[in-house]
Amino acid sequence: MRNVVETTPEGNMVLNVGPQHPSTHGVLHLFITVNGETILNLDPNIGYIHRSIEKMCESLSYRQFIYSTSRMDYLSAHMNNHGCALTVEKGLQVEVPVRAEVIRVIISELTRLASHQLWWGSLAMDLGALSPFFYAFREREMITDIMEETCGARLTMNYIVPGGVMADIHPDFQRKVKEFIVQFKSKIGEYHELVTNNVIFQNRTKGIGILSKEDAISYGCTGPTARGSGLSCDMRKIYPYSAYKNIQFNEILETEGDSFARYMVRMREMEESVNIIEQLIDNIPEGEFLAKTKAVLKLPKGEFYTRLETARGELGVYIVSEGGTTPYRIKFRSPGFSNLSALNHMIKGHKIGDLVSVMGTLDLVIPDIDR
Amino acid sequence: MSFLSNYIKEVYGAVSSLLIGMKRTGYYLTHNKEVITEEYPEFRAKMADRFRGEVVMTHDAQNEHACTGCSACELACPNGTIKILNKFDITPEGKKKKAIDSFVYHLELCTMCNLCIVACPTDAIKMSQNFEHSVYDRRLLTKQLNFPGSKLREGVE
Amino acid sequence: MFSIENILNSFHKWLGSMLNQTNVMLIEMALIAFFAITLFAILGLVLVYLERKVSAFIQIRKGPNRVGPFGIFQTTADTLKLIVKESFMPDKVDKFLYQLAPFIVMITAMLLLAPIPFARGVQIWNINIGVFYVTAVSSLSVIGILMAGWASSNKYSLLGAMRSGAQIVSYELSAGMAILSIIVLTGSLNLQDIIASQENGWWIFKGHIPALVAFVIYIIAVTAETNRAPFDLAEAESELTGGFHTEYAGMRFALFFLAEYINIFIVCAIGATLFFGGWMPFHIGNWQAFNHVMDFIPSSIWFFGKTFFLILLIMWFRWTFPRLRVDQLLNLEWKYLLPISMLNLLVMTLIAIKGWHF
Amino acid sequence: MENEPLLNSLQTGFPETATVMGSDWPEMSIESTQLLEVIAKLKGSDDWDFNYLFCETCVDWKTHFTMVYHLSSTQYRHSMVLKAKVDREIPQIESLVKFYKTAEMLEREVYDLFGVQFLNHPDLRRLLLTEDWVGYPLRKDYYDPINMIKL
Repeated sequence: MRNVVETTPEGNMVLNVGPQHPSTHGVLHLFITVNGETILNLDPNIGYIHRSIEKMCESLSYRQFIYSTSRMDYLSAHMNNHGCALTVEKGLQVEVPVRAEVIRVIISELTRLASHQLWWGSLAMDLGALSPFFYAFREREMITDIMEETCGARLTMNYIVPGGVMADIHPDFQRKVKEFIVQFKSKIGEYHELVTNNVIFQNRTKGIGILSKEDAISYGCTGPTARGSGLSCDMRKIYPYSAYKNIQFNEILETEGDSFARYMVRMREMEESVNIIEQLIDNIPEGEFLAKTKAVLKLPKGEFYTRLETARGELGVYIVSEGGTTPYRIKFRSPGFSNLSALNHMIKGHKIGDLVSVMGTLDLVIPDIDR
Repeated sequence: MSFLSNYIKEVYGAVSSLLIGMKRTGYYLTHNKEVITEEYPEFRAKMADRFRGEVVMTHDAQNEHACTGCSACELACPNGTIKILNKFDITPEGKKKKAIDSFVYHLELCTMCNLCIVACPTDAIKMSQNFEHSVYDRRLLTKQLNFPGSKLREGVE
Repeated sequence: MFSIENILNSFHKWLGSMLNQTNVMLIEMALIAFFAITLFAILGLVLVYLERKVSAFIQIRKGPNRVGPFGIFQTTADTLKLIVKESFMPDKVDKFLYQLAPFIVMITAMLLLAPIPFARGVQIWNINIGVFYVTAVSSLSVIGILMAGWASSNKYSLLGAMRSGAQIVSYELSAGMAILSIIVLTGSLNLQDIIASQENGWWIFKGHIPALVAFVIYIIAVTAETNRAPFDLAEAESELTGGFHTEYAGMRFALFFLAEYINIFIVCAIGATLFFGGWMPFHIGNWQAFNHVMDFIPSSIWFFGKTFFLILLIMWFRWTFPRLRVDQLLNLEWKYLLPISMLNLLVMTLIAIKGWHF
Repeated sequence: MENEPLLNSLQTGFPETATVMGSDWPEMSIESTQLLEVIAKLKGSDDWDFNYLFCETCVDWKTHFTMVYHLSSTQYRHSMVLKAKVDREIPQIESLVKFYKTAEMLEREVYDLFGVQFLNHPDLRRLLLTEDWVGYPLRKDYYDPINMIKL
């Protein structure tokens, strides 16, 4: 046995978590050095689904490249598209109709809710409770139905085009969103009953994977991961874009920095998203949903950067234009990439079981990391 | 003594939180009315009107379509899904007129991004709601969208 | 009265009238082996089906509903599939131990069937230390699991096996303590005596709060001992992919799977015998009329009803709770369950000495 | 700080470097040799406190590379862009790992896709591609006849 098990010179075991592993939700490969059950070191090995989206975008026009960004963080596909559209619009200096901006924000928040619900279900499943996954999907299905009706697809919506949205909202949209809100509000208590207040769950997450505020800044963490550490980094507040300028909402902050704090940030963010949707759903202004743009888009020479908040954190879209019809260079600063870099720091000294809870609360989406 | 009362409180809190969770799942165990899954082959969900299943070309009763072969969709497509092969028809007046020979659609490359539909100036193509695309031979996924013998509708430029 | 006991006795007499004593014994042993294997297969099928239905109902799904009415033949079809499946062996495994391990787990589970009283007078082996036998033999299954984990030459399997070893060894203590607290009430290790002592009421009602506490501890400890969620750390599919049976496939995997369910059945049967009176109908003190009505329900139905009630409880746990971490698992045992059960045993002994129980 | 005062203070703070207003934030262009010194000043100073590196990438301009650092301050909520020119033949620049831990992964990615060598980086390996990969895919002159599909 000794000659079969790979060990470090100190006699610690090297365990390969992934590339196919139930709790990595994709093809993430982690080399973990363990002494017994205690993790001593973690080395992420990524790139199994690297599709070089940045290189592909260099040969696609400004209308075309947006669709491929849905495939990065597929759970917040709409926000990725939104970021690209905002950057292109910034370059073109197009005024987006107010109606389109409001629709974009409502769909963004619905996407965030869908993403967080999937995260909640899969976190519970990682920790061994299998039933919450189905309760989460019951509500998530309502959102994907709304998406299907209005955007035409359930996950990779590709609803945004530069200058607005692809089509006007479906006549049933408002009614269905309201139905969803009623359903979600009546079921959120169940989520807390089943998972949040459960003593086993609390023991599994409290005090695990602590990330201090200073480390969150240094590791460039964003989104609920950083907000769980008390770092205020909600791009919707700091650089308000689209309709976020005109609505009232709170930035959710927790200070403990452990897995439970990150969990609570996301749970409270869901309620805040519902609050945002409630403010907007009855006040969708009338008017155009798509601004007039030229058939072939050409960005002026220059560099454009947009920071916006996806379900996982800050997405940066950096476009370098040479004045042509295709971008000269595109960089997507993906939230999962930076959050993953903090994983080694957070997991050291914890048990193998904690790896699941920390990775679960980081909410890593692997295509988002690999791009 | 405070140690003991804390210990008891801890145990009580833990047990009651577990019992609350069991009550919730117990409710679902005994109330199996609401079922969220669907039995697929018998029950086929009605897809929404806008659902993007695959690109189809609309033909009317006279087997006429509206595609002029302008290849706007071909240019708009990010993946090279669409290939348009043109031919030249001779009109009764003896003029040469451009028309499509075949509109080739590679379903295996398509990401259903809807950009071709938006780009089409004559609304010749649209998205169908069919979502069952699996076939046994990959070659069957390459489709010709214009029907055999179809021609351009009068008045469409 | 028509009962399984009478049938068995007359069958025994009929055999004895035709053959000599040795041949009777041999035939009966063969029949018992046949019975045990059949029971195994049937229990496995029923319990897996039950588990899938329970999980489906909790998860607002329909569950298996294609093969046969309500999908009752689903598990049969699955078993057939597992039997015909190629049973491959990874390259670097320790071949002898790898093949032996599932059978050890299986045989342990089979041995445990011996002292269980299925109905009035129906017992394979009426051994006077029945409870002791069960606690002793049930610890052997850890050997099979350790063997499987070690022989697989897989790090996940090894970790799972080590976890399982620590877990089963520690939880046996509190399970034993909980069992002991009933033993001090009855004063006998014989399962028939224990059942007979519950003639006028089950121990869970007669033994005041300590019996209830002992029952709760017993259920928690046996859930852990059979590696069921929330204590399924040996498998822990989100951490260790499959734990000790990661490298097993086909029928060898099915044996592990089956043994898990048989173990659940056995611990629940023991639990039902100790706390709920086994095959003893529901009797209240000296209400003769009521007790007489209850006697009309066959004893085997009482036994299986109680056992399945406990199995349902354990399944309900599994589909509700998240999994514990390995150190929390041991904390729960050594810091909570063991002290509580020791204290409980003391209180129970006091009750037994003073005769405060009903 | 708003963009205008930030631009002014950066211009007074670094008189010899070219600092202009970009499309979003002030942009400062430096040579690669100056990097550590400028970053130390930007991060250390109480007026700017650029403690948050939210994006680090590289652009291939065919004649040279430009390392682009997007810096931000969590305290004052202002951002700036720092551009360092890197020689294309011998692409070398100092690593920022000792200032920002996030730079470790970001620099590995840039090394992987552009081939920029980061001096004093603790663990400079390929990140997304395999160790034996030849070439740097995001360079403009990269050509791979097998994996690149011409539409």
